Amino acid sequence: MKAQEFLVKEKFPLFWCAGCGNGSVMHAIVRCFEKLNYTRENTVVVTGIGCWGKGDDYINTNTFHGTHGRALAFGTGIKLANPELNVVVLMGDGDGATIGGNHLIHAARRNVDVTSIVVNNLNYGMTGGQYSGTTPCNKTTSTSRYGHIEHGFDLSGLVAAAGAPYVARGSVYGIVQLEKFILEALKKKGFSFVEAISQCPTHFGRLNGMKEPAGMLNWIKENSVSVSSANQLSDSERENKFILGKFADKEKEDYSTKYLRVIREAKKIKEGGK
Amino acid sequence: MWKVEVNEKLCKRCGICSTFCPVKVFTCEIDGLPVHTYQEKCTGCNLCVLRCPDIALTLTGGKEQ
Amino acid sequence: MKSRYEIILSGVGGQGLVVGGTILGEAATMFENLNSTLTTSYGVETRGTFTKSDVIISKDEIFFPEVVEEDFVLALAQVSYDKYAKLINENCILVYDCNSIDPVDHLKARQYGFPITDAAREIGNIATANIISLGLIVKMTGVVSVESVTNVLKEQFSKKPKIYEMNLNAFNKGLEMAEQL
Amino acid sequence: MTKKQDIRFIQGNVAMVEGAIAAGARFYAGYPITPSSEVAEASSIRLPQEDGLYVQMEDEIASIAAIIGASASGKKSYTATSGPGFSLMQENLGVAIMAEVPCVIINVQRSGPSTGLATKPAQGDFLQSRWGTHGDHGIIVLSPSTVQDCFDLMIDAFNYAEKYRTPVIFLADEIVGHIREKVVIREVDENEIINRAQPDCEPEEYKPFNHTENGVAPLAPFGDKYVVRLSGSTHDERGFPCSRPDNADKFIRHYTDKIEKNYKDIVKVRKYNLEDVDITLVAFGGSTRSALEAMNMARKEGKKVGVLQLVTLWPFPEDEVIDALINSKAVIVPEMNLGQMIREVKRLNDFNTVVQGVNRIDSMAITPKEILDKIAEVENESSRIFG
Repeated sequence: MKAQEFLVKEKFPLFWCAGCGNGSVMHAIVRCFEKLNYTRENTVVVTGIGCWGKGDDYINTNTFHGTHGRALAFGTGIKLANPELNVVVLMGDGDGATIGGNHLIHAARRNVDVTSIVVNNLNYGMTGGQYSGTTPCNKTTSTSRYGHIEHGFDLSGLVAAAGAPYVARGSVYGIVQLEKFILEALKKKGFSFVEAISQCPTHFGRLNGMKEPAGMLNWIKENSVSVSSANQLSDSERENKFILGKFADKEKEDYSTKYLRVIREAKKIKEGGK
Repeated sequence: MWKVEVNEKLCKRCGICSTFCPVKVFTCEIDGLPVHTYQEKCTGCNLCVLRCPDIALTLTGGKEQ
Repeated sequence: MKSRYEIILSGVGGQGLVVGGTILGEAATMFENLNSTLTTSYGVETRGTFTKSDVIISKDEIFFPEVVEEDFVLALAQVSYDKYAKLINENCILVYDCNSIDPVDHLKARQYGFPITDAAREIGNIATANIISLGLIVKMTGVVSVESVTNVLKEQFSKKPKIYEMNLNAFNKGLEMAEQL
Repeated sequence: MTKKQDIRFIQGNVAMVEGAIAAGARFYAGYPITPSSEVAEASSIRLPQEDGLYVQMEDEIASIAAIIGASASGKKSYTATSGPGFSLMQENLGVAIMAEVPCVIINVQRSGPSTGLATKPAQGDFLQSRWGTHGDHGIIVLSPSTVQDCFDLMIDAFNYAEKYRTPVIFLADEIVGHIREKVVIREVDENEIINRAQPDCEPEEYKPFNHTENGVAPLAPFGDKYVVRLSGSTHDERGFPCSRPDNADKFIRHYTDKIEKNYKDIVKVRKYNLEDVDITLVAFGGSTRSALEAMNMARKEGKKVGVLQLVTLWPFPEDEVIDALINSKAVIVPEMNLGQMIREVKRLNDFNTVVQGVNRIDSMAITPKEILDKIAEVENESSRIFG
């Protein structure tokens, strides 16, 4: 099926603000669906709440739109109950890294074969630009008018540390690389995670001197470094950079495959009597 | 020749396509709608289509042999 | 036997009182067509604090599952002995482990001390105290038959012959000890 | 051919798992919590023996989310918890209501708000089970009083969930969850089991929320030939978000109506000695056992006492309670809370019937004696009133 056929064209134009990166990431995802010959019937797109949580409205596969932060938990049930499905979980930084942070690290540890795609726009877009778990220190948001005093999560580092077999960070600016990461993540057996650094010109951009839609994307571009060149930076230099590249790419037996052994053992015990 | 078509109904005039075009093929109308003006410079790199947040652009045509 | 017989198995967590109660309940329900309930009361901690199991065995349907008037109390720890000794009335039998409990005199209930811990050591595992106690209970009350309990033990431990044997020895030891009364 | 029967002496919590498996459940996600943990333990042993799956999630929020997801993939699913976890589940309980995904949530109630007394019984979640999640909705709540109920009623719980595409709350309490008694684990006949209706239309015509007048739309599982859109946001028949006021009105009424209008199918009560009665004890769950004991004791004293056991708690068995109010001089409501169910009974009391509670919140079961004392007290009072 063609990428365009995975989109619900009757719902266009997209609900997102002018210059928001969500549409770019969504477009990349459906291009990957085409490349991997996914079908509408064997694919489930799971979302939480937030701007990116509206992504399922425009995707023409099975969809499950749940609650804020819990998309991965719904996705875990969907996948474990039917391991044949391609389960793709879309989360924002509020969803995936803040209210749902605990689910994220446990999903990575549990290694259920789902793909998570987090669009990280560094703030809560839907509710008006308040700070999230990834808002960088010193930046201004609608709830940190005097400068944000907390440090944002290095999400990809976090998920890699939690044991996910595939973790990569790209940006909307580097859309070709991002699409490649999404494709690899979808192909990976086990929990895969792609973080897309994205722009929110309406809120984050406006409050941080980048009110033109392209302004924040330009800032992302200028502050991006590769994983290899980031190794030469000091900790404080690294903190203000978007480190793009792969954080993990390894083989690891996924939950459903391992559970087949549990079933085998359990049946042996059952057949052996009480 | 490459041609970038802009779907006026979908385009939100964000300017990302024209700002980041490596060879600056776009001009903008008064309301911000991008126009693929310098068609002859276009290399068909497709980055504008890929980055467009509104899935409003399509690239057609190709290099004349 | 009375139509409803109420037994308390008391001690501290980890003594296998729930297992003991379950064996009695299984013997009654699965092999004697009686009704039985087992409820337990315990603290948040699993080990080492006061715990008790209420076992009711009855010909009739059992609604309220807690012991209202004790017919038999087993005490395997001082803390539980102290709790029940003065509470129970003359119709109740109190059996306690004289290896670990200092009894008090002049109780309304009839009380009998048995060296349950020593006997369990002799069997080779201190954890068999609960099964030895079952032997005492069955012999002294007749609430279920010896055969029913052995059937339960057989079913429970059929896959582990050594453990079955040990528990059977423990049960028989309890029966013997009660015989000597 | 006679069906196989297995007589066992097990805890209510363990019988619930056998009931769930008999009903066709093959997925459990949960977070262990006293006094429900045996449900998790037994599920982890039994489900893989039946090709089912047990997964322990990071919290109760994730647990209910996972069972909703698994049910959307076509597996009958359940979870078990107690008060603190039930509170955490409330938001996603709403997702199951809104997306109309069948599932069963077991709540083995324990004592007190917050952590309370983990190992002790109570019935303080009666109203929470009805109104815990936000927004208007209907809900089905069933309450077992015996270990046999834990098996048999669990089959009903799954049947209702599947039939009405709704979460069903299985509101047990520590007394029933932890008591061991005889239970017959029987092989369940196929036609006893209800499975959610499946669409037979062309895939492009399928709408997962295209409900009929008195029923629910068929629900295809993910991965079938249909494309299914499920959403916890207000949506249209196809599952797309829809903010039109008439659409919101239609669906929110539907969530309530599909349950309330099937009252007769859903409401179960048990009547003991109600043919000839002066005083009716209205009880549910573990307290029913105290009420029945008290009834027997009172009958021995020549008192005309009966018991109305509410097996379905929600929708509230109004017709049956009204009958009890009409036919009795007094109604006594023993419950292990400060008077949650009695509010519902009093709300229906247009008949000047004396209605009084026996309440206990000290983590101990209500004793039959306490109910007997209340019977005596009410008798004195009513003879004063009625002569």
